[in-house]
Amino acid sequence: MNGLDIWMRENPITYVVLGSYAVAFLIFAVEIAMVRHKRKITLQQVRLMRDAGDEE
Amino acid sequence: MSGLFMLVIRRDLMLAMRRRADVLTTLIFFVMVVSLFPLGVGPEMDMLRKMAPGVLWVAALLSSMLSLGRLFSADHLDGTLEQMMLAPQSLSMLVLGKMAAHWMVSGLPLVLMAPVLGIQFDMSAEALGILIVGLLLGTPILSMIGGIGAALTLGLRGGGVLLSLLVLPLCIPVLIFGTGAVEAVSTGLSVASHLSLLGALLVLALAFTPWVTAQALRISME
Amino acid sequence: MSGLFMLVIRRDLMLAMRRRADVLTTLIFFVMVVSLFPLGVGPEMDMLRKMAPGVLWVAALLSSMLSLGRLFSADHLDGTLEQMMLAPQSLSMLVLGKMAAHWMVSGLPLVLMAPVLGIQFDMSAEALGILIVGLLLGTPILSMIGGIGAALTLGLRGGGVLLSLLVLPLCIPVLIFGTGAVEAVSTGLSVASHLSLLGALLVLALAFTPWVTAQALRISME
Amino acid sequence: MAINWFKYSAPTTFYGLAGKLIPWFGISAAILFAVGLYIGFFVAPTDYQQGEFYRIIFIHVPSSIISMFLYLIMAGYAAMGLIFNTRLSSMMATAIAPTGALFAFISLWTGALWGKPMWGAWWVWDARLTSELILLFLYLGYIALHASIDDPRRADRASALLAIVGSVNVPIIYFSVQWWNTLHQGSTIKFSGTSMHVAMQQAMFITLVACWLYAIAVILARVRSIILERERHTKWITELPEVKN
Amino acid sequence: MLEVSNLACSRGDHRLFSGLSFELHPGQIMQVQGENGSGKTSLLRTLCGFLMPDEGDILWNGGDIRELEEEYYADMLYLGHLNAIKDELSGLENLRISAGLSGVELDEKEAIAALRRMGLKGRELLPTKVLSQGQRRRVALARLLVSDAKLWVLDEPLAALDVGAVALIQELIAEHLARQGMVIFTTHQPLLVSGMEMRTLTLTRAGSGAGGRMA
Amino acid sequence: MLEVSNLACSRGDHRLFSGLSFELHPGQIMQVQGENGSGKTSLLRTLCGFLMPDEGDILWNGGDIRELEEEYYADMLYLGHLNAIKDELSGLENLRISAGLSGVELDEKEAIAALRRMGLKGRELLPTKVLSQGQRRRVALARLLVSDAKLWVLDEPLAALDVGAVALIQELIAEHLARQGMVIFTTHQPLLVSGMEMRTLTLTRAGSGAGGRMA
Ligand code: HEM
Ligand SMILES: Nc1ncnc2c1ncn2[C@@H]1O[C@H](COP(=O)(O)OP(=O)(O)OP(=O)(O)O)[C@@H](O)[C@H]1O
Ligand SMILES: Nc1ncnc2c1ncn2[C@@H]1O[C@H](COP(=O)(O)OP(=O)(O)OP(=O)(O)O)[C@@H](O)[C@H]1O
Ligand SMILES: [Mg+2]
Ligand SMILES: [Mg+2]
Repeated sequence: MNGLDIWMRENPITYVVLGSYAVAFLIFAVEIAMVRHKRKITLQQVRLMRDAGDEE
Repeated sequence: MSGLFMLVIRRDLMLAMRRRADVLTTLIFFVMVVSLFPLGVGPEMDMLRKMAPGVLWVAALLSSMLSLGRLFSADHLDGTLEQMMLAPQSLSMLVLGKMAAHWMVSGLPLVLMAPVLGIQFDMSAEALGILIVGLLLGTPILSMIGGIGAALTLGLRGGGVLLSLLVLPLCIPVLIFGTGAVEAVSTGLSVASHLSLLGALLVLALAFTPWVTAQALRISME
Repeated sequence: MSGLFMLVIRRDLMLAMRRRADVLTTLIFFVMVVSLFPLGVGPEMDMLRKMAPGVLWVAALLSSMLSLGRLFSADHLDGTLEQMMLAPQSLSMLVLGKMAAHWMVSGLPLVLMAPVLGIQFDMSAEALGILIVGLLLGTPILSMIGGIGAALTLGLRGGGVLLSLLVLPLCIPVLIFGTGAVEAVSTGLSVASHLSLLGALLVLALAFTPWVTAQALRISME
Repeated sequence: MAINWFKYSAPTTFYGLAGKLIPWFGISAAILFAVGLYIGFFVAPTDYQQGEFYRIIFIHVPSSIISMFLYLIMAGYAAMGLIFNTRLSSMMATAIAPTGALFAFISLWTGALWGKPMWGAWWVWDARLTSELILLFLYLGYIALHASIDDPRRADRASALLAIVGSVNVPIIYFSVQWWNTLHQGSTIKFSGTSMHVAMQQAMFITLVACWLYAIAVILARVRSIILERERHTKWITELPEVKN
Repeated sequence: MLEVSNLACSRGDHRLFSGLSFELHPGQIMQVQGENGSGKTSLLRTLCGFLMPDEGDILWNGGDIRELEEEYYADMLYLGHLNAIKDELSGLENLRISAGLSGVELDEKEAIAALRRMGLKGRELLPTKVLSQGQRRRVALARLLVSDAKLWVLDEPLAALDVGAVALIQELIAEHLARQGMVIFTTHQPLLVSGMEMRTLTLTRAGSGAGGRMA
Repeated sequence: MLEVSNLACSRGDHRLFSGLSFELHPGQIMQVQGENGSGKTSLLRTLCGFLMPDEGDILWNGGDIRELEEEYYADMLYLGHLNAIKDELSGLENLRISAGLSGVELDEKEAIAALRRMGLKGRELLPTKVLSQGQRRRVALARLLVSDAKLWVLDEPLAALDVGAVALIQELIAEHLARQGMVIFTTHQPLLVSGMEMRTLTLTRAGSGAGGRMA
């Protein structure tokens, strides 16, 4: 833990950018990816349902 | 033999995974219980650091108790337990499978989560390491002892009271050795002796609890 | 109206008496959680005295959570809940009855047990008195808020843990005011304001939770 | 027929409208982020007390504020869904929850990161921190309950009830926690935001708006998927261009 | 009088029935027929107000049951697939409590008499968990003897009962009808009520076109 | 071959039956009859080894079932009042697991075929909690199709089933007997197995003198 402390004091900007902003934007990116994935899956399902419905 | 063991594990994990949220829920619950203590006790770090191992262990015990209550009772109510007893294989093996599945769902995630929570309590890295090893040895024991309790409380008639009184205190040694090991770090006492006692308990539990639980189930079913 | 209330209380108490093990399990759990801390933290009386209210309150909260799972689920499984919803009287009243019975079975024994445990922590007589008053006001709130959670999680897998996940955050103010009152004794601050806040919460809970729980039950039954 | 039209109109028009709006919100969020962070990192001066560490504020404060407001908005939508039985409101509530939880998490994470250099600890049991943590639990409870119920109509109504109860409780929690903490001891190191530089204020305001726009874009995108999923049996869904091909 | 008009109900993706209409007047009895899974239980539960219908109205003496609520519940009695009895309590306690819930105060003597008439002599004080399946059903059915509800909604009342008990239930239903009561029930076993015209409502399987047909 | 000699069983203070003896040979079927509470379920559960008889022996191929244990259980299949299916799992998963427990590995295709034969087409993948009472019973009964047990012990297999399903069960039993299987069952509804001599064992009500009578 001590090593981290020293490193942090020497490179505050790196610490801030990597620790907060990189993580925050990573989270945003993951959320966007999840939303897009969900849309893809849902569209697939809807098409599947429609095709199944047509057969009946 | 081991086929049945795997089948039961697979079945119970499937039941748990049916709601993927389930596993997460246990975890969040653990986090929440741990966070309650500072709220009750107050924010002084010194005191919190001292309480940490006890708090984490109690929270682990609690999450395993809350999820164990229904280990057999759900199967009992819908008749699956009867069918399990009619399986042409050893009941102990089957019981062991159920316990293992329970541990994977409710014990293992806690062990992995514990260090993060330890940081909230400002625990040292060494103490965290010991905590994890202790939990790895101890949580399976909790699942197994809890299994006996769950089996005994199935068909409670008068006698059951006495039995559940016996089971809960059985968990106390686990808690004491588990917390003791972590405290030994800070007081400089021997950690190894605590951990090896936990290990011995684990071996004992593995050897006896499945059989005892199977007997308890047979009694409860009559 | 109040006939139904009494009927439900009588019924639930009767059932609890038939399964005495359940009541005892809650109580033993409470005692165990509380007694674990002196074992974990070590014998320094100063620190123990400071921790005492927090530990007792958290333990009370957790043990009431332990028994909440069964509040409605047993009645749900055997169809009694359906019949209760068809009773030609207000469902809120009936729910209030069940909450009251739950408190008598799982809250009241804790309140009575608390002073004995408080002595283990070297609490002063005055602090013990405040603790008991606080618990008397607070534990019914826990049962009532818990009722909402129990109704919402009816028939869901992972019941017990999910239930606590929903309910624990909502119970935090009770915990804070309850422990605050006891700590105010030692710091010489106003005890009355904490207790009157607890009282206000109790009145609020009495006014709203039965109705909310009744709505939750109707949703869950669909 | 008239009833049918009324019943389906809301999600139908909303679906198209949201689809058109999302890119605008998304692009302006990206631009504002860029501008805000530029000002924050290159224009705003170094704080004489905290050095460079204070620059975490441009993500920390917006996410804290948004996580709190989103809970209220979510509860509002949920209540509307429960009382007026409008399906779109329930879907909005469901769509908001994950974003709210993520912002609460970002707030906790960035706060912890800030705390290490400032207080020397990742975490202290300060009132504001604690209530933010509880807020995260409330979000997670809502999400977990919604996910555990199979029937979406039932899930909507049950979790709406929870959200409402939670929103009544949030102020109580907030004050109780504050009181709990201040009674104990002189509050731990607190940041005094009085002497904030203009550039800092500007940067924070711009990133706040950017975060709002981002949140709206993501929520709208999510609600579109939810509409598709829930309404998949209706005719208008099967006639959508993206479904047809 | 119970009026159902244009009722439609679906579970999950399946439309169980739609456009269902019927009236039930005092003294009338109606059997709901259909294969397994055709929606009989769902219909009865909709009549109880547990399930929200997709469309249509259910009126009791002219008022919507969702608005009448307790007034309606005072007039009706529902027995479902589940017995709604507590394993740990005796038949006597169970009967008194369930009667109490529906607003009928019962003293011990009356309760015992009812249980005896249901053929549970000597078993009144045993915890119901030791009783046989049929005996537990009889404890649940004993409510029919002590209720003053006008409308009985019975979901497979004959399940697990032996021939003697089936005859007894037939008798009880006949008495109830003679008192101008109303009965809706389902069963897969034949149930004959003497001297009464039995109306039947047949639900056809969801796959083969949803709908109900009155006979 | 199942041999029961001089069996006696009592629950609580009640002697349910005593001096009960019978033999069941391959290809034979026996119905246990009696009023509610006469001890049919208790007899079947004693044959499964759940209950300890007061007196008498139960022999399977000459060995005591309490000593044979797993060997005996590999040869028999019991279906009780309870369905032994998990609400959260689909019919498919339930069937594969319950077959697995009794030692039969089943692939997905076989399981679906069995469920379809039980009339559950289109419901194979729904969680069983949304199924109707009869459909859940059918999921439980699907085990009969995939089991290779010689002795079937069925406690009211027809409960909650509609006419079509009852006919199917009759067919299954007939096939099983033709394969030299054995069946013991109880029911309150008539069950006719074509081309087989049905033996009946009547248990008389405890009150009126305990005992069993073979016909
Ligand atoms: C895990 C730790 C933290 C959490 C959960 C947290 C949470 C919050 C929340 C919820 C707010 C919004 C409060 C409001 O609008 O009233 C906030 C604002 C703020 N936080 Fe933090 N915080 C944390 C750590 C820190 C640290 C370490 C600092 C700096 C030393 C800090 C500085 C600020 C400032 C300057 C504001 C805005 C000022 C204001 O609105 O009053 N926070 N934080
Ligand atoms: N979520 C769902 N998705 C698809 N189908 C569903 C769902 N929920 C219920 N069902 C179907 O709805 C029907 C419910 O039928 P119900 O219980 O009313 O039948 P029933 O006529 O009472 O049958 P039984 O004679 O077996 O008691 C079943 O066919 C079931 O499969
Ligand atoms: N502890 C006890 N004390 C007295 N009687 C008991 C006790 N336990 C069980 N019994 C009686 O034993 C009998 C059990 O019967 P069992 O369940 O075998 O009946 P069954 O023939 O299967 O009836 P059904 O047709 O209703 O299923 C019941 O009459 C029950 O009342
Ligand atoms: Mg039905
Ligand atoms: Mg029986």
